[in-house]
Amino acid sequence: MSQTQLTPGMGAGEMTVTGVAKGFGLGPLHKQVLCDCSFTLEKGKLTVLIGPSGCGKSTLVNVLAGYEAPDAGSVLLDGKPVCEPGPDRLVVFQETALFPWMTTYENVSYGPRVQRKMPEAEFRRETMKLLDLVGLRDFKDKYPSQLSGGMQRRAELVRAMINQPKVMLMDEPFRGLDAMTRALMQEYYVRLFEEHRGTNLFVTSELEEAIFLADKLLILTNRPARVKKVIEVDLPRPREFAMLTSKAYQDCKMEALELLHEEAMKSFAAGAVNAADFLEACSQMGQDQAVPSCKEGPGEETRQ
Amino acid sequence: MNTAEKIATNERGRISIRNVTKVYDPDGAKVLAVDNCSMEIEAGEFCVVVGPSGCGKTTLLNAIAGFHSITSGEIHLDGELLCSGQKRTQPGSDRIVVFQNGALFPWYTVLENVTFGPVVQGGVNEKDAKDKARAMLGQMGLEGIENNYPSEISSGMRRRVEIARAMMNDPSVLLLDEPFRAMDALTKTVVHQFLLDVYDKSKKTVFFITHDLEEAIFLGSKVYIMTTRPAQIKTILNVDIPRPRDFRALSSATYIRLKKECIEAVHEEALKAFKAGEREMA
Amino acid sequence: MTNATATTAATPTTVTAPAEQGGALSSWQITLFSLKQWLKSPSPYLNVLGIVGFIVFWYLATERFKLPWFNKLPGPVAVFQEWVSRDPAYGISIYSPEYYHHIFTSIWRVLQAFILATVLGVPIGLFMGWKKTFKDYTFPLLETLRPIPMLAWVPLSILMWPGREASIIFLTFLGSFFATVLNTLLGVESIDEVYFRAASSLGAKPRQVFFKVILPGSLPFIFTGLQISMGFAWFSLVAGEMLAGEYGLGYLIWNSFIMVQYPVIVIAMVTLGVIGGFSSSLIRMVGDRLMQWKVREAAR
Amino acid sequence: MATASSQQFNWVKFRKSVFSLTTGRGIASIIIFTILWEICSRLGVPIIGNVPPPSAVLAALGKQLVSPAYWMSWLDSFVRILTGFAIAQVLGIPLGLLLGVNRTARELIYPIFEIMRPIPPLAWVPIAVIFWPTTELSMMFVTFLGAFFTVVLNIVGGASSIDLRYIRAAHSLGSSRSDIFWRVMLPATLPSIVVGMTVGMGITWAVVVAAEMIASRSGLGFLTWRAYVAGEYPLIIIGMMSIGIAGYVSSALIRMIGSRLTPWLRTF
Repeated sequence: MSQTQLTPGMGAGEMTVTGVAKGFGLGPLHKQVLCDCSFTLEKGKLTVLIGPSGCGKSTLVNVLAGYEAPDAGSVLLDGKPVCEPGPDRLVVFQETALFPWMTTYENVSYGPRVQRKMPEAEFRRETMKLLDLVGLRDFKDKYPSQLSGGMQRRAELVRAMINQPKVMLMDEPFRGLDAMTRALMQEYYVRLFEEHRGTNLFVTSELEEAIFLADKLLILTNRPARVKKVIEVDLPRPREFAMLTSKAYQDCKMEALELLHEEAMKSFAAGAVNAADFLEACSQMGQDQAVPSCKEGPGEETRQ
Repeated sequence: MNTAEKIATNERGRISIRNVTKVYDPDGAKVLAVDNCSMEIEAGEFCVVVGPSGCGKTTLLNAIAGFHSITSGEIHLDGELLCSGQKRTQPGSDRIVVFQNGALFPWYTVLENVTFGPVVQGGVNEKDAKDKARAMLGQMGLEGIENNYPSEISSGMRRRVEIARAMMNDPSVLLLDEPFRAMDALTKTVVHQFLLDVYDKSKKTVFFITHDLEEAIFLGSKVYIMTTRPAQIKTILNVDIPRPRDFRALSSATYIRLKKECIEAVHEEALKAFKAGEREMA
Repeated sequence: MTNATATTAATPTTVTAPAEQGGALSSWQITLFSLKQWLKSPSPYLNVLGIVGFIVFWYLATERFKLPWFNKLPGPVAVFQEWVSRDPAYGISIYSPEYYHHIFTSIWRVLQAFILATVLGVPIGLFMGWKKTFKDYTFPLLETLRPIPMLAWVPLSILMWPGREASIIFLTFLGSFFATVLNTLLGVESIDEVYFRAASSLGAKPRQVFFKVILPGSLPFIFTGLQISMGFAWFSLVAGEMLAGEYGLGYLIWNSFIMVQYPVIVIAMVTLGVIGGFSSSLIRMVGDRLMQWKVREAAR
Repeated sequence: MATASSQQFNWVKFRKSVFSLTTGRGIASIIIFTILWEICSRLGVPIIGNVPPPSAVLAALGKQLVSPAYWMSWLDSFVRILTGFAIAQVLGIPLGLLLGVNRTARELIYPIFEIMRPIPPLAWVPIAVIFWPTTELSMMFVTFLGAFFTVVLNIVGGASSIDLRYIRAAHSLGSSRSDIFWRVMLPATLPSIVVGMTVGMGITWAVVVAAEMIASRSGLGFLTWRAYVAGEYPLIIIGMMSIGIAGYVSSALIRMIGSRLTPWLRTF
């Protein structure tokens, strides 16, 4: 079992999302959040989902994870419909959802422990190996509150990885980290992905992070969210930070930025409060459309 | 360009930091936070200090602001001794701090927050202060939110109001302690532009702390890159991108060159800090 | 469900329409709608069912089947009949002036004690948070006296004060005083250091820091403290009145017990509960009034 | 360096905290208070003058410390407290968890608690005496009530404010319903259970003392009340102090157990 873990691409699944719609509230309070969302998460690819603030990215993740049932449409994992949460699709949450009452070791071994498919000795070995991999062996008996932000994110990553999920769903996992730690975590994550080649969906609101990580970029529209455009990012792997100044990167960024700008204009017209800042950012850029420049992505004022 | 800046500025706000050392001594475990650090900041300079978290940048800022004492060395503001190993001047409205997570008083409206400084310092009646505040908010493009409480406006707005609150007091120096941390990239670009506009208009001395290199180069005239604890200056960078700057500066050749130049240095320190942090926690 | 899907998929623009309408609706329409939704959900019926079930059980156990032990308790019917009777058997009903006399005596006592505790406790708490030296001298004393339950003060308080009225009020005061002081102190200490720094950086003098930072910043905790202290006030009032009162609801409970007028006990208990609940919501209302910033924060 | 100081006993820190100005001032304030009390009492200052002076209390204390009756009162009170408190935990914790987890149960039962809450526990004393065949049982019942409401209300509050992400993460990782309850809901509510227990313990003491004064022939509350009736005024103070110490010790005990149960909340 432990061997398969390290073989690139093995055990990865393909997720197909067709026509998913989701709304909340009843009667006059009804709000449509997702509408006719269709895309595929290809096997062994890192797909990044990016969209304007509050557009329903988290709702989409909740639907894919099976926490919420879509009002319409279907989510298929390797051809089988998704209807409830399960260890084949694991979510790494915003901020982190490590259980504060468990030590790092207990957190990481939680999945195998409750699934009761592996004997204790085996998952103990597996857990230790993964903790070693992310450099947390010395911290196995610490509680999450004793770990730094970066360590917490790494622990959460391996808590998901130990279950060998077919798909990993990363819901803005590096949000709230400071710029330096964030850059280190991005590098860390991209190395891990390049070694394992699982199917990953990464949700973010930072364009720079998105392009740096992605094989494929999904740009969402405003609420109700649909897939506006899919951009293939053909930067070579392994990715290096030096690529952030390359021509291919700049081109890709420009294309994505224009699309996001368009969405922001719409959301401003619809009177969204959060869009005010975004539009201002865009109007500053609008003075010179030829140069797509500042590092930038749609912001999210409130956690969803 | 430096000379041009000097002419535009009034001569207030020259900070000189000489051989400052700070040792923390909680529970007997001596921790050297800042080690023999010297800087000369010209009046009207936009000075940015970059370093990994916990490296002692904030200690330096707190010493200038008057919140902390230092162990040895001297800090002067416009030739006057601010603090040394023996002396500490109380915080005052000539050096105003904008804090990491924001410190707008949640129990006051935006207008009350902005007029806080003039009102407590006395000498102005409340109506004049309010008129001045309204005019200032208007100039900065912040009208229409005077009577909202800070919790009701967006985080980008909040930070801008806080800068306006500082500017109301016409300080010699503006001290910014990682003010845009924990903001997403988009909101950041807005507040960056805002801060640059404020700086270009007022030419106040700005002492800005961050650990985001891009932000540092984009905003600063001079960037000091610090080592991990104990904080020392590793590199000084003169950013000669002309002002007024806007987002276009981010794609200029100078910017990319500067970024390339020090990305390695910063990355190295970040890694060191990261490792050191883990060792300490083990 | 399929119907809805068809429309959303075909014409995406129409999908936003309900949401926009939602924004245009007046607030009372939304309230009305949520009320309707609430009435459609099972929760209000379950709530009522729970309470009715409790009363029915009480009735069955005491008056209908007269279960052992329960048969000594007054049943709901007896209590209710007594309560609304124009000619109550034991002299206490909503028509008897005696009843209101008891109620007002209790309220008046609590009010005096509570106001005294607030007027003394809040400034002391604020001052303790403001000046460390003051806290160093007073806090250990407070901590030494606090673990003694208010009730243990009863004999001493009777001994100290001339007359029953004063000793009951003193007891009630003690109960609420400690809660008020401690919560106020907690409130001051919970204010983020950054606000003090911001204030001093903006040139505020110590006195201004007190009135413009410490006071408004600790207000939320002060009001939580006042609510708790109101609870303690009623608690100690009942104890004081039971042991030493001549009037008041606590006295009424104890006296009816001795005189074997059991339904009156329940009447007095329920009355106490209603007034106690009412007084703490009154404090919450005053608090909301004073802390608009907190209310608006919550509304977001 | 930091590792060394966290593992070994830090003498500098210890010395600093014990011999600090704060401790000195604290001791000074208590001494000053005692002296003032003595003076006021001797001079017969109105109101405070009625309280027996510390010297008299000290003299009486010597006699009490060797009297078995005094220690019997401690024992009696503690037995009542522990029984009432333990029953309240045994019944209150499961009920609180049930109400926290199950929405229907909460909507059915919680309003009754809401209605009963503002009634001071002492008001229950007469009803309890009528209902239970012995005074002892009725006192335990009142004690139980005091702790029970607090515990249940705290647990329901804690259980309904669990971060949804924890439950979702547990679901995703393949937990069964019982896993979610035992490994997620229970530990997540544990801190509020501990808070409920600590507050409940305080209320329990208040209730027991009152109940003993009103309806009992033994215990610390009775000791205090009898001292008043019999005119042995210094004994009142001794009774009060004993109750204070007992209450403090039991709260400290609960806090200690609480921090054992929730190791992840300790500050490091």
